[in-house]
Amino acid sequence: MSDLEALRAIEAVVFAAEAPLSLADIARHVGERGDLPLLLRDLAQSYAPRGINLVERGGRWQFQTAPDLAHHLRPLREAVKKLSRAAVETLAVIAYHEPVTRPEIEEIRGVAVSGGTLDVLMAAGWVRPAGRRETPGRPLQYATTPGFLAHFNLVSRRDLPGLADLKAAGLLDREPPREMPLPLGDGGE
Amino acid sequence: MSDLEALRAIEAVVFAAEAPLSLADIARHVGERGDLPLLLRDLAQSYAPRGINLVERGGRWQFQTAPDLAHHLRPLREAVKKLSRAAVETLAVIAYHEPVTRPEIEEIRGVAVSGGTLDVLMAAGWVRPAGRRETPGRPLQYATTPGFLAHFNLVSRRDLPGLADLKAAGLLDREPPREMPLPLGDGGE
Amino acid sequence: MNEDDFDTPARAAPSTLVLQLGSWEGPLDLLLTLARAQKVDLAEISILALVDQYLAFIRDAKALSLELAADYLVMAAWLAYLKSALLLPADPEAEPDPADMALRLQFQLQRLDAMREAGAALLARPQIGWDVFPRAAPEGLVFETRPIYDTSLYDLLASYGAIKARSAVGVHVVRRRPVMALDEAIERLEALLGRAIDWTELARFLPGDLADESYARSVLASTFVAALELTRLGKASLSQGAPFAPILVKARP
Repeated sequence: MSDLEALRAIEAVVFAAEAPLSLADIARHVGERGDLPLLLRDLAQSYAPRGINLVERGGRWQFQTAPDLAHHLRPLREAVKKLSRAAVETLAVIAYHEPVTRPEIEEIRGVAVSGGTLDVLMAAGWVRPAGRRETPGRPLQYATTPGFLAHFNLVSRRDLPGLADLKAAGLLDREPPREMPLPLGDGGE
Repeated sequence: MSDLEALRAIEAVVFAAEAPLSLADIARHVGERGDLPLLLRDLAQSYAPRGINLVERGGRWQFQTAPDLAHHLRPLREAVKKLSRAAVETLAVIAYHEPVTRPEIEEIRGVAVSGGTLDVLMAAGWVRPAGRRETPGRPLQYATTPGFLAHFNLVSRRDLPGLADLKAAGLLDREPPREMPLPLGDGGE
Repeated sequence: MNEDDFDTPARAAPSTLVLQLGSWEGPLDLLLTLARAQKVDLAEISILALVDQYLAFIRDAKALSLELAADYLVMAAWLAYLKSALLLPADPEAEPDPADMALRLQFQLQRLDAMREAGAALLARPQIGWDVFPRAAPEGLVFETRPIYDTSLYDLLASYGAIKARSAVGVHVVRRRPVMALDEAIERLEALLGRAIDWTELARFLPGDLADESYARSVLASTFVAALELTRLGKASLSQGAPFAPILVKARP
């Protein structure tokens, strides 16, 4: 099969799929092709200027509309529910610290995590239980899902906004960095 | 808005819509454009060689996968299965008595034949409807197919062993075979 | 603390502090807002000033007889302790080190602030269902499975045989079977044993002509039971070297 035929088959399969497809899913349907990742990148490039884009999210491929056309489309589709501040914050803590336990989320946020918050994030398909930490009490850990990456248009967790800066500043560590200056300031004198 | 922008908006709207869209629907979502039918035809033409096609059906526009790629979307897998006892028996009755009606099969087997059993045999390609019997009620008759002969390596139905052959081969025995020789020892001679 | 999951209005950080306890998500949230009002860069905030602001806030709340949640009071007590520890001459023995505690508090504030900003940055990204849209009704991919039946000709013929056998007219005739009755077997074995002084295989006492299989089975069974019966009556002894070894029998004097 020529590359053109392979590209046609790939685009038809990704287009018809009900959920984003992994490389293995695509290979199962179109058969083994020379370089599937390369073909997918070519296809994505050819769609980039169009109103429909082919995108990779968390290792899975899907078609979606171009972000700049949202105003044409919002009336077509049901609006999504807005997340509460607590839910957004909890989602951010999980995404930037995963895998993370509930006590750790509570420590970072300074308040108890209400049961509903994690439920909402799991029901949205963005957060999943990710095994137990092998420490006393074996607390359950939470992590994000490929659906989270897809929803927020992230290719991978490395694309999380500001991830590298936060890591460099030590703000994703459990303990404050030692070399931080003593924050006494001059207010006490 | 340029033609390119109009094309992008049109393709995004048709792509994301929950059902095929009429010209009026499209115009409502992308706004009034110079010549919408012309733009749609251009767009359809640009998609024609691809794996996804833009098509008009009854005045409504939609994307669909190219018809020649259907085999990628529904690949066939073969799975080895065992026929149920009821199906094997029904097949045997049809093979020995064809053309045979369903009431006759039931009479010979002594139990009711479910429609599903005949369906399985027809799906397997071994049994076919063979016209109606010209008796009251005109019941449908069943017979075997060339595929049946091929699968069982029979040149014709006359190759099926007769009742006498079956009896000689022990296939008509009601009594369980004696497998244990008498333990008479060697002192019995 | 009110934690509705949807549609909680985002509130702006006030430039002047307004007493509105219900709107804070706990003491750390309050501290962060106070710190934010103090300095834009949390790395440079004054912890002592922050402590004073927090304590003043709590004092005002008490003056207004507002119900203070326990965790706000716990934080106030802790901050008062931290302040006094920081102001005392450094005690190398102090455990935990107040400077470490201040560092930790600053770190917590910075981390919470970073997570708030990260959440806002996430929400600012193009989102599915708001900015980008997948297909509403994809056809779906399926694997169709075609069954391959591995039925053999033997299966076919055997099942036809089974049907025919089932439907054959089932008249059951009880056949008279040639049998050796137990009494007859005891009588016969006792007579034969009378002449055997040595151990002899039981099989040797079976009749020689056993062409009829069912009669042979009957003779074998009856003779064995007869041997057991004679032993019980003390007229014979039985012996067997090993399981399934030949059974030996002799007369008892």
